[in-house]
Amino acid sequence: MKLFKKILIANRGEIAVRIIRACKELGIKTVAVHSTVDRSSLHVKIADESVCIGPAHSKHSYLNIPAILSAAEITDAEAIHPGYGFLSENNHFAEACATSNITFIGPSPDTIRIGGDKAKARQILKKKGIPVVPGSEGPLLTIEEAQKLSKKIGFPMIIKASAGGGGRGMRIIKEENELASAFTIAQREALAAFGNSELYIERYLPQIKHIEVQIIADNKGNIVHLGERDCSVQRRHQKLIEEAPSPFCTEAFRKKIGDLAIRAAKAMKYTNAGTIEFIVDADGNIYFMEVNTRVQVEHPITEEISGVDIIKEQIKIASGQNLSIKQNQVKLNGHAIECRINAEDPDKFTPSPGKITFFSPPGGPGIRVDTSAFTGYTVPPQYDSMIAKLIVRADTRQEAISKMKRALDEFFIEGIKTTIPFMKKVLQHPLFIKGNYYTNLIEQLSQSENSQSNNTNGNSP
Amino acid sequence: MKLFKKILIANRGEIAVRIIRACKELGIKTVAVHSTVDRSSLHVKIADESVCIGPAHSKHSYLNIPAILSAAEITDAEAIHPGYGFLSENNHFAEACATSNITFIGPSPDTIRIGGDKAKARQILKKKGIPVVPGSEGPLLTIEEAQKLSKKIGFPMIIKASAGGGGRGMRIIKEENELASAFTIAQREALAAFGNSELYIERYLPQIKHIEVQIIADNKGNIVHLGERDCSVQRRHQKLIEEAPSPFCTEAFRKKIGDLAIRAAKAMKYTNAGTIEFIVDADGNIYFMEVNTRVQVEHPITEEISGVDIIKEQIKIASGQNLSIKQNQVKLNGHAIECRINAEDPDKFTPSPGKITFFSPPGGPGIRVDTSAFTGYTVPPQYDSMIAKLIVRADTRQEAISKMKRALDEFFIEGIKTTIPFMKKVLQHPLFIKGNYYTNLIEQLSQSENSQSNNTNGNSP
Amino acid sequence: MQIDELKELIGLLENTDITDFQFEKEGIKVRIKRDKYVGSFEFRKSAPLENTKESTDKTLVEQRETYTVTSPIVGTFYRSSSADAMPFVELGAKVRKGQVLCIIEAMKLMNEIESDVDGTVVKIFVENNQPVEFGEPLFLIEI
Amino acid sequence: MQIDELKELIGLLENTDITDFQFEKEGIKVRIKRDKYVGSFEFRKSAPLENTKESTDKTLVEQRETYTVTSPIVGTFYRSSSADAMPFVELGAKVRKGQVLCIIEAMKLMNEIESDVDGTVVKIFVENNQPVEFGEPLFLIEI
Repeated sequence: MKLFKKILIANRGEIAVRIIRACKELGIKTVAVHSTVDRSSLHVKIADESVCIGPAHSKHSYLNIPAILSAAEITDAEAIHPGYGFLSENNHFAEACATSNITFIGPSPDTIRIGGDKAKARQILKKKGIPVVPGSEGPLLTIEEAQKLSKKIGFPMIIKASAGGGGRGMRIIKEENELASAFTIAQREALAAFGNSELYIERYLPQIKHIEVQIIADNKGNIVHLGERDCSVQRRHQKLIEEAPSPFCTEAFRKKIGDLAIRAAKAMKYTNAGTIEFIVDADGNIYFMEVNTRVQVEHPITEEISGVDIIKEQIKIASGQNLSIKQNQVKLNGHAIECRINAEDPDKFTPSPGKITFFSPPGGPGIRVDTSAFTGYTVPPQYDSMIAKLIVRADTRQEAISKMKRALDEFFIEGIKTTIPFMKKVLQHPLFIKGNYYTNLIEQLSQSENSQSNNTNGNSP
Repeated sequence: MKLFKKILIANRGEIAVRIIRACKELGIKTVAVHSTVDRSSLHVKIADESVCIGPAHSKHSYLNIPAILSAAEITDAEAIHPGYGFLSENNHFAEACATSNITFIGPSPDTIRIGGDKAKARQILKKKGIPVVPGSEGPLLTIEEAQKLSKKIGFPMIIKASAGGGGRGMRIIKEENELASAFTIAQREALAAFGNSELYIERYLPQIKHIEVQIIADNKGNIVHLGERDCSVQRRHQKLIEEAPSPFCTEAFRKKIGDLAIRAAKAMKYTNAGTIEFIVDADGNIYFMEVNTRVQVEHPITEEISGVDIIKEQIKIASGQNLSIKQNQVKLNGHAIECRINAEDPDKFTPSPGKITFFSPPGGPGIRVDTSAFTGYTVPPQYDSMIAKLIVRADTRQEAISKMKRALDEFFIEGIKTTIPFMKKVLQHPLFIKGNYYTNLIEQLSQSENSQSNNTNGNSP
Repeated sequence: MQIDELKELIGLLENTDITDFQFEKEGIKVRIKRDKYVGSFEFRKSAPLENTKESTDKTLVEQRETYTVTSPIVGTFYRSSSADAMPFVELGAKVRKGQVLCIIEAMKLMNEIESDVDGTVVKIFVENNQPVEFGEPLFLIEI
Repeated sequence: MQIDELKELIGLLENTDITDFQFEKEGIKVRIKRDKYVGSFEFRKSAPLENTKESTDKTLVEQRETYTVTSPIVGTFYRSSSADAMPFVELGAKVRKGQVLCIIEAMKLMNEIESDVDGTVVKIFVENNQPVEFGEPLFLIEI
């Protein structure tokens, strides 16, 4: 099966650069699209062609379906890779691509729609016998329904938005008297953020790990998983550091969670690359959380230990090729860690856009940097604050941590604030070093910092 | 056996950075030394301590043995890593380290001395039954000796300096009447370049490959090889592009040349890391050429396919640890290529020192950049012109070439001229793509370019 | 001070990071200000479209009495309603605000692009049947 | 003032960190302002030695009548010939050219460092028994 001659990348930043790199290595021509503010971006520079699709506001550019499809038409692109974020999980966009006779590099519109409706996905998978966190069967529309359900699942509970993600529309409820007001606020938040006020409720598990499984499936029903990623280092439901394999996983556990992921993917008739996200509690109980029907930010750590180029696989599968490997050929080697470097204040996490006056990434053995930044690049305030992904690979977890530390030490960024100093603190935390951490690690870190600074204050004359 | 607490790196540029990275990952403190002109270098920046050892001229700084040993003394460094070049193959320096009770990270002074006397090394290994190119048994001192020998080995012949390297003191002699004058000139060149006029003569093999084998040996007599590197892409005996494995090598050939390398190393009582360089003719005949008693510029390609960190092994061995692997545990995976990026005019190869006004290295999967350059760095005219090593690793040779092409395309260096455009030309050459090239590849490339431009001139009206 | 000297002076300031330059001599007063120095490297876009745009900007600076109609969408530029029809406007044509200047086809839809001003068409930047991107200059209108 | 002189002036400001320059003479008035200089990044060495050196440089700029004796070698700085001996020189001492100021031990050898000038010791940069690097300031001598 011939690969595409030309692909349009409907994204910006490091993931656009990542996709263009894969295309170049496969001998495929590339079209970058960009807003007016991204005219001098790296992805525009390295693509074969580029089209300005609108003004800075993403609503009128990177989320502008007619502009992107027109750009594909005038450049004769045969396929569109949506990256992550923006239109990547928009089933209408996937459908519009099909209507315009352009291949959407991702799952079918149906699979995307189910993945986007988190309450629905829960329902479908529960029916197929995949464990989900005890909670509502489908979307909850009224406070009364929620109250009735709370009797069954008990407190604490967590409210989530069906269309949600990134912590918005999410509320933890410790006691019954908090329920009514939290429900109303979450509904309003969900409506504002996602244009959809549907909520669902789950039992709140206080000490959990966020473990996800990378799957790839071709159009012939072949499907493999590439092992798990541990994404438990989060701040307000935003992933900060990811590692593969999870220090929590034994070989048996890996097989179990991998099998669950494949069953979940099959239930959704999954094609192309995707991620099945699970919650794992301290006792090792696994609960399905959600499916992400696109490439993840943290896909490189899986690439580093599996040797599989996930973006290339996506492109090959979309062009009709079969999977290049079978499950028993998947060999995971070594340990990989990713730190997301954001243009943010490392203490307050407030955005720090602006001009990067100096940028010098780390190098040497076992270091991978995925970035679109360079000396002189201005981080625009309009988009995501992530400016680089620093990925390391080593034979063991301990060596990977040492490598990450030295790499952070030699990552020089001037002109804006970044989260590099914060990352160094996390890597020194005893619980992280032991590999014995849950999603509350960052909370614990800030608490111990606060109590330390309080102590210091108390002791000062 | 405990590793060193602190190591002094007696070098500059990318190899100093490379060694400091390894030390950091091993938890060893580092001391950088530098000349006055290298005060703002990356290796100075990332080391724990730094000592200015002299003015720009390397004779008074990086070759200044008392200054370097004093720097080790005042900083309490337990060991010195010499890198490559400078004092790395100076047996007097290795002896002086021992006298000062500082561990020299490299082979014994005796092994270094034999490696540095190329005529002597030839003689020793020939006696041990290792094939050498037919030629003189030991150093030749007079034209008369050379003329007598020429009767035996025939023309064409090549004259080399015993203490030589890098093409200096080297002359190809096609006919007898060229011998006398060439011998005198080579003698004078060798004396000027190495302070030693001893020459030796070998039969000149016109179509050869330069294939070398990486070996590592501990102090207990354990020794392994990590496969071969093909360094046949050379311009005037300077390596430009290296790859591992060699496209010329079958598994049987690899075993044969690896065994020869180990026999050669044993004959020299080799310890620590080193490289046995061979000439291989078009019929696959292997001849020992020389041994390099230090880490090579091109060591990363072996690291990429073997998974062994050669610098870390050097340090561990020097501290008294045993080799971490046995020969049957050495597994070579995939294909790696290195391009040496020099601050030189890509057509005329004249040096192009000066300020780098913009530096943005490539990234993404399978890319490794070993450099000490950054935006704003000034390449001093006093030292080597190499400013970066671009290394790629992929599953197959073809993929590695594609990856290298895209990486060169996105390596942006402004302010100085670099050899990047030249590298792109070599990677497009049909003989390189086929993997069917000899040390005359660059010559062939320039000839075909010249004839092309002549044709163009001829056809123009 | 002659125009040549001024030209040279402006050239001198290029590639420096000077943002404000004042000079006074014998009744001559020069002041040159410019934007914050970008010290920085900017990737130059290779597409030829860009050049067209730059020249427009320059034209705008020189002649304040022109207006550039830019493309509000990505698509294909047509000067007439069909292959055998006459162009909506020719070079030198007088146009009124609201008058259709061209069509841009996007997603199989024909979008009529109207003039925002009254004036005379003094330049047509794009050839018929060529792709245009967002913000790309289409017509220069002298008001 | 001619264009050539302006050219030279602008050249002078290159690679300095001057942000505002004004000049007035006989009816000529020049003002040049620019952004904070970002042109070249230099890694700042963290070693404390560096600071000493920088302050010396400043001193040199301010007072033209001083001379800095720097270390010609790497080693350990001693102010006296042995632990119980008096220092070769004290702060405020008058010294003559050729007079021994200190010893630097390198490779077990004691190297006597002499003054290059006649003058008065106004600053001693290094503590006794401390390591020094090549070019490191040792004494400031007022000539």
